[in-house]
Amino acid sequence: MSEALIYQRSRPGRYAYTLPPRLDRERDFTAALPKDFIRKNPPALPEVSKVDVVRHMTRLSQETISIDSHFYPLGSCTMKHNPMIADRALAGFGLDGLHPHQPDGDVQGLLKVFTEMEAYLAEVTGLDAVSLIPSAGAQGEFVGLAVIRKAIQARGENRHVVLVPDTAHGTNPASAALAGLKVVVIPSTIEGLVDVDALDSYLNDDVAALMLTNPNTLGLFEKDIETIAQKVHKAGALLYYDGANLNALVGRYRPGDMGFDVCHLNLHKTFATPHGGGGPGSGPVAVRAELEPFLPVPRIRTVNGEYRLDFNRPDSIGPIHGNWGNVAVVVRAYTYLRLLGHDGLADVSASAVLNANYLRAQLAKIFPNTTPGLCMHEFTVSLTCLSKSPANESASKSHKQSGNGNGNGNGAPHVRAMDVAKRLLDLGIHPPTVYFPTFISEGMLIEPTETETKETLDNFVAAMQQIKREAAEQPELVIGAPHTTQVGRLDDVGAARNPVLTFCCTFQ
Amino acid sequence: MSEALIYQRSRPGRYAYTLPPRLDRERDFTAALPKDFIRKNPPALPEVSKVDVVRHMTRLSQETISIDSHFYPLGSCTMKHNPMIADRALAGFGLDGLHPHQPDGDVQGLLKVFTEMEAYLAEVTGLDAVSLIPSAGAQGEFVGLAVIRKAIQARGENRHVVLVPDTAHGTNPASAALAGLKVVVIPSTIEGLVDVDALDSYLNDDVAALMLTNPNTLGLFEKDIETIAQKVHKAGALLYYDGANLNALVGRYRPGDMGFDVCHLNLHKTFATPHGGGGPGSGPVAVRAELEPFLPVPRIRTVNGEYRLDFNRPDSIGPIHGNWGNVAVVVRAYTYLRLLGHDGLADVSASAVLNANYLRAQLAKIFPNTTPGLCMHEFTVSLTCLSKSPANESASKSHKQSGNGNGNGNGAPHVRAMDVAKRLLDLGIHPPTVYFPTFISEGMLIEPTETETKETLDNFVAAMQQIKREAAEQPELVIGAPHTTQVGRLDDVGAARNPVLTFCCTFQ
Amino acid sequence: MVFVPHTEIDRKAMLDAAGVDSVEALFAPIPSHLATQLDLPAGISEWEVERLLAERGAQNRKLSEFRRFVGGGIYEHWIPPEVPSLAGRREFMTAYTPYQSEASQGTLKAIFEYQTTIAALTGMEASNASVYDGATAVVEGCFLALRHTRRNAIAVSPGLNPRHQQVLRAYLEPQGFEIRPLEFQNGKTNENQIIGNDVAAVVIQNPNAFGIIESLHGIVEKAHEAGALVVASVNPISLGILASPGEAGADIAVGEGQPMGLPPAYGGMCFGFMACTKPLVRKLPGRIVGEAQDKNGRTGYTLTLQAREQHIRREKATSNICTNQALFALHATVYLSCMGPQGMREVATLCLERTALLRERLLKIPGVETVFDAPVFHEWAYRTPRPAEQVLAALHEKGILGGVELGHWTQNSFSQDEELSNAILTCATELTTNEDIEAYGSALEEVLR
Amino acid sequence: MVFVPHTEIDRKAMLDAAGVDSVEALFAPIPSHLATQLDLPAGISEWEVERLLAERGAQNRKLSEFRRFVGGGIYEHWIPPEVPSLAGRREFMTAYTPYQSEASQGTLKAIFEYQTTIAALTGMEASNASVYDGATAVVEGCFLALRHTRRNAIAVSPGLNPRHQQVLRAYLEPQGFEIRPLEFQNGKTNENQIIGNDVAAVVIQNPNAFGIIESLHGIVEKAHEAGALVVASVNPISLGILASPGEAGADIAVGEGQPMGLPPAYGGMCFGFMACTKPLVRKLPGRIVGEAQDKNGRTGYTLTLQAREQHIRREKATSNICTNQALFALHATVYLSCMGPQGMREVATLCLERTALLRERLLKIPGVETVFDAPVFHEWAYRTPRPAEQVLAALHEKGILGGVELGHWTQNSFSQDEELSNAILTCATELTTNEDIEAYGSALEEVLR
Ligand SMILES: Cc1ncc(COP(=O)(O)O)c(C=O)c1O
Ligand SMILES: Cc1ncc(COP(=O)(O)O)c(C=O)c1O
Repeated sequence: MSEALIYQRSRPGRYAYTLPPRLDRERDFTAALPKDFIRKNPPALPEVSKVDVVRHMTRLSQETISIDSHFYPLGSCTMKHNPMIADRALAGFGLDGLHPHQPDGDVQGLLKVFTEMEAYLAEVTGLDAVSLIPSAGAQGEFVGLAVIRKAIQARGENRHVVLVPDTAHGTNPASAALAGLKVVVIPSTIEGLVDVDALDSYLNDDVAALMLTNPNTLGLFEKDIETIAQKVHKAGALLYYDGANLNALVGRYRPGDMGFDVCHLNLHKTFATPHGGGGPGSGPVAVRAELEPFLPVPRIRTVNGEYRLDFNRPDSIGPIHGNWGNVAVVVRAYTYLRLLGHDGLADVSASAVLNANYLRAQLAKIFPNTTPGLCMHEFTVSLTCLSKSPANESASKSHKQSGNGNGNGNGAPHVRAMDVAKRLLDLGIHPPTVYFPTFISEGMLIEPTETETKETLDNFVAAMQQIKREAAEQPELVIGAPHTTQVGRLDDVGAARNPVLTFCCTFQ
Repeated sequence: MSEALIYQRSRPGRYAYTLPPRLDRERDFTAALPKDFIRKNPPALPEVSKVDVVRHMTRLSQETISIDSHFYPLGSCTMKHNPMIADRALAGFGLDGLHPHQPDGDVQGLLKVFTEMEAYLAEVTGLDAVSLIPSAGAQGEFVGLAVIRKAIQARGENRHVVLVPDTAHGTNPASAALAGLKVVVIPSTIEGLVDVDALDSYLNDDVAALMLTNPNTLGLFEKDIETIAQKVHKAGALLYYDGANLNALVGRYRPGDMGFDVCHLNLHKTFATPHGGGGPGSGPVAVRAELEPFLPVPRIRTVNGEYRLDFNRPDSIGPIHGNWGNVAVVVRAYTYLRLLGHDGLADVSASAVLNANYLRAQLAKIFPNTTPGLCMHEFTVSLTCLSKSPANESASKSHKQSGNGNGNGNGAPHVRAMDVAKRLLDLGIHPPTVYFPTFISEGMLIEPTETETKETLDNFVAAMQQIKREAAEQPELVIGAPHTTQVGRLDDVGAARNPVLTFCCTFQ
Repeated sequence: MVFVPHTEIDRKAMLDAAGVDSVEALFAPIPSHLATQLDLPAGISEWEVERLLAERGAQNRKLSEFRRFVGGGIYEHWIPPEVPSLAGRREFMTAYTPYQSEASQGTLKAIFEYQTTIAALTGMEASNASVYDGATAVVEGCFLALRHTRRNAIAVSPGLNPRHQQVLRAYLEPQGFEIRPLEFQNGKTNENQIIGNDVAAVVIQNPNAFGIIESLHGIVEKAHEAGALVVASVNPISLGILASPGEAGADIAVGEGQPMGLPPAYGGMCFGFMACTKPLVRKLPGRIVGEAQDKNGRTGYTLTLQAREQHIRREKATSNICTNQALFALHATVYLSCMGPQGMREVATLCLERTALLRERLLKIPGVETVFDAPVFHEWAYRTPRPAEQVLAALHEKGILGGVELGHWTQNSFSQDEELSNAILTCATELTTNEDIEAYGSALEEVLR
Repeated sequence: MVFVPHTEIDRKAMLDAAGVDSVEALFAPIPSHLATQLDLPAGISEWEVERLLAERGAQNRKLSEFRRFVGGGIYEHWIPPEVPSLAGRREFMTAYTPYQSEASQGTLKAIFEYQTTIAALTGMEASNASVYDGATAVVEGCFLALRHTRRNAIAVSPGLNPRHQQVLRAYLEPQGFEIRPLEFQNGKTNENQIIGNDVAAVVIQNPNAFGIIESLHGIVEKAHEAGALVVASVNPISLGILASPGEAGADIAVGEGQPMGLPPAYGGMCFGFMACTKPLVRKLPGRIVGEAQDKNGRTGYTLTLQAREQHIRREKATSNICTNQALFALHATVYLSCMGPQGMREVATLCLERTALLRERLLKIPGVETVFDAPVFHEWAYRTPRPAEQVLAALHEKGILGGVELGHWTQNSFSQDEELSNAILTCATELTTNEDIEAYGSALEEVLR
């Protein structure tokens, strides 16, 4: 039975709150306000009992697939186990009970954690200075690029182009635009790496930076990264590292050592903090020493052995958050880092890459268009082979093919990557990322993470094998999937055409 | 997909713990022990990873129907909403970090809560002294009866009989036996109340006590309770109150005022503490002042304004628990009591009785054999009407009919109370208590509690109506229920014949 | 390592299957001289890490050690116990953005409910699924207006949280947009000022950074006359009694969501809410959930209007936001469900009452005077003859967090003003007691004596 | 009242349907003069009640304020974070006894797993679903033996937790069963004593109340020779390295389950575990879960062997227990799943090590001597020339909970002995650090100086 919206439980006059009593029952303080200050219609919020709220939310939680309940190999998202000790340590730390306007002297413990964490992340990235403030990867990108922009302006230069590979995550170009920079897309080689030779023709006096994810969004390491770095630096530009995929390298290799100048991390990926159904995340930015002055305020300074917040940084890009970003995420990540230590982190990347390669090797036996050689922490499978027509068979070799319908014009239904994804739901598995990067046609980007057992991976392989068989023998089963969920495939096009974005009946 | 046992995830060498490091890596302290002290085979515990434990237990929780997810009108169990504030207040109180061997001076706050709670419960019951120690209702019964036994011995008498109505809960006679007393069952009137006239013939010099639940297990108030009390007292016996059903009266009527001498409460019912999938509960015992010396040790004494535990009570029945019973439950109940106050408690019983009578009136329209007049917090429905044969129709009027099979000998399948219960599961409702009290044939004992909304009750009525229709039109649908659960009806007889009580494969 | 589940046997079998003979061999694609070992502490046990965090925590002084009157953008309110218990359920916590709708109806329904409650509270027609915080919500609101109007300037009330002003500047500068202040007198935005024709949006906060309740209607009229949109940044708790942005005619409502069920947490558990009128919906940034049908006509919920977003539109997207603050938005949804319209009205009333009582008490003290004489919601600014920094430090010693020092806080913002150098912004909420107020009063008396 | 969801309209409609015109009328069956109003405090808000409990709590001194060496039946161990998080999930908490198996497979599987882990740990063949606590587990073990052997006496080792001895007496007395002590020397049960022919069970604890490891095998042999059963009360943590009751030949294993993942909680979060050999299964008290098949051959779990229980057998039941300690048993199941055989071995080893180091350190202090000279597990008794009460009080002042005063604790039990009047029972676990041990050592030196 699917749970209805909480508004459907609403009845006028019901409530689920208690509040402290009034102190002065005689006076009416609202009446003293000018009339046009006052709300005319009470907000149409749910009117429900405690039991209603509890039952509703409990059921909604049960209607949500999560790492705690399912295998969740969502490529590019590093859906690893989120240790429960981080919840407890955070509670024990007592973050809840601190206010940002308390004097610095009251929060020395927190500022110490920040200071240590900045140093740890500098060591992890091989860079010199870190800001923990950005709220997620994308904000980290904006900050990193804004820093680059300011640094280049400070040099007296007017570079305004950011080079981005065609395989890049959407936030990369979007952040560049936000930072007032122009995006130029550079092509990839047939394997999906930066075309090093072609790169030269893009590097000119307008180029402020090249943004790379490494391993890239196909799970491949840019093996020529050092050459790339040289070329970029020689052209007077900076090299930006999108750290979304650091889980492949953490504890073993460092962006700074590869020649990157600026980098953001995704603590909600590599450092195992919960994704929260969409957030919060945390996207610290690490930079080389020369770029430190441009980092967002506040910075932490030590004065007479005490930590102090420093807002007085004339070159800073300014503050980028009302407070200090997602502090709770930072403290969890700190817990994780200390728990694992250098040894544990090196084990993370080793096992993440092991799991990916094991799964890759097993799937390659079933799907010919699986990443051919060694991958890093994730890999791609192209599922064009599931379309039956010979026309499609050949198309399966070409990249970037797309198309929205099932069917090849001569009757045999095509099974597409999205169909496989939906069918996986029936088999109790959260699907991998589909159709990203678009570089792979009918692509799945699969990131098992290091915290999954061999049995879980084997179970995934068996499911994929089953679906391949079904695609051949009863394609409708796959195309019509999912069958076991509370709703079938939803009409996204219809939803976007006439958007219903709120429970309207509640508006009088 | 149904979750397998955790042992089925087990792989030799996997683990999910971390522990502090050894302090002395040189010495082997185990080797120093005599060999026959040492375990030969390691215990066959699960060997699993953290993700395994988390995913397994998360899924098991989702496979458990609970108040937080479903309506749960289990008669005699008072499955009311368990306020979340009690969890938080308990954590804020800091109970976890107290040790029973700390000196009394370290636990003054706790002893104050105990002292206050004893006084509150004395007020709630209308009696004089309370012991909070019993771990559940049944232990409360044992304590209450052991107190009565000792008190009677102290009088120099040798009464050894406990009178118990045929409608009594199973723990009543079992506790009497445990307390070394002989159980004599007294009959009920046709409505299910104590047969006051018949009572006289049972009251003699052997009788130590009469044990009653009031309202009784049919949800009916013993209207002649004062007469009964007089008779019992006149016969030199004591009157025991099984407080399982106090939710009907709390804040409005008191056992002490009715003439009861000893009483236990079920904090896990009336005072809204969670039932924990079977426990823990808490079953405080309240007594008249003259019985106080016999209560279990420790008692709390005030010495120079400090609370002190007192073990030196020569007349006490002794300690009945290794420590102080289910303290966490007591603290939660204290929170609930303070939160509601006298006004809130009176509202509890009013609304519990209102909900029961509303539901009773609605169901009476569908099922003729529903408690006819006003009930208290719960009521009974006899479902004999769902059997089709005329033979059965008449049987439906008689009490105590039983029988294990479906079928009436001439082909038409009988739908029994258990079938209705199972069918309710398909409709997303936890069934009421079935076949208790046995006094009602094909009986359901329905206790909605005060925390359920009218819509939830209406939904239950609709479900019962639907099942009645199904029973007439497609009885197999009901008899074969449940259909939507991960397993169908289990073969209890087979399970008891060849008990499999552990996951055997794990034993080498 | 405990979070890697492989036994030695597993590891061997997996390496074999992957066709390599060691873990190191898996890293063959990486130039070997890049390998390094980190200079970080060694791993420790869970017990040790818990102790470590407790030790660090013990070096803080927690709010509970004080009587506190501090707001300035982050507020302490009663958090119903259902909020953390339910929103903290690990299924919610450990899921990600609901890309696969059928498997995430729980999250999707919760976001849809969130959007509905935010729209209801702000009096708007649509809401997104959250942005990072109140400051970036202001920023996103301005970008929306800039995109919509194709103009280049933003007019900001000096009553906007000074930090939000600075963040706005950091975001607008790179693209060369202009920011200018609105006229502001006696702690209030002048309702009758003329708005320039190049202004994309007027940004106004209510109650403003000094706690003062703004007259939204007037400024909305002026803005609309000039073809500008109005971005109203509001305190959600105040909307229990104060006119909503929608009622006042604003186009975009934004604000900091933390007061709705989240702890102060050093400002580290924030989220920005963002709602707008219907015509602007397709320009909203971030995730939006909509209702949809499956082929059997069953209703479900799904991420919608994705053509706005970075993963489709890349550099042309309405924002770069990807990961948002979903979990905290969920907290707010539970909060608003518990409170309902009645609870929201009551909590706002209690804030108003406590603040009035605090103000009355402090104004009895010789030397204490009000900075601006206007109705306030739950913050109020006073001035004493002594420098604010000293007064606050002296109160701190007496166990009182007296408020925010306005002189410092408003530096580098349009709010900066000589008048504020001795001023303190205090705050009272429903959690302020009579004893708190009296303690503040007598402590301040001693300090000023 | 917030927990009653009825609006006035609901209430009216429901009263109408029930055929009465007021709530009072619903209570018509009760003589009206019995109605009363309670003299209790008035209801308060959640915030106030939370403050009240915090206030009461602040009047306690928590373990975390001390270095602590206190056991005596309740022990502080590392609790993996998964234990409270998972066992505390509200579906588990707010369900009741799984009477309707199909709807409660989660609870039932968890209990089945619990039974399996307890059987494995104790080396027994079956386990019930828990009883109230360690003390009542001993009681239930004795009743089982009394029923099984139809004899009338119980022989108890003075090494049994003295409180458990007293509880046993409180339970056996009413039915007239006899309790007598076993011979006990130098802190250990004499292995070679003759057991009487009227003895239903020999009760022995391991490690015993003085921390000393008993030789179970010998006493088991003697008991069995006399036709008596052996009830072994064991510390579950010790079973990581010590011989299990099953290995030693015991018939019934019982014990306090608190060390398996539950906090000290003033002894208020206990449960008794209880396991036995196959022949005794049908005489076990309490709930038992068994495997069962449905008609499609699917395996499920269900309450079984109910013919033992009070709701069927009434006064002839094997026990009166109904509500048990299921939630705490679930904590233990999660604990044992996290620990596994390897973790259990390690935690036991760490306890042994810390206790040895503590003993060595304290024995260096002039005046400190061991009470019994025998191998101990994680508790150890020492004696000083000063009265134990004074020593403990002095240590307490220095922030050390030094242990249990044996003189008082053993009063009114077979364990009572002149020798113990100056004796203190200390305890070390895996959570004891070098600094703790050193602090205890130097504090005790000062106290005895
Ligand atoms: C490669 C890559 N870059 C950037 C991002 C953006 O990070 P966030 O979602 O934290 O803003 C992501 C996240 O999905 C990503 O996968
Ligand atoms: C009427 C009645 N009496 C006694 C009991 C026993 O209480 P407990 O289960 O707490 O031992 C119950 C509980 O189910 C009951 O319903």
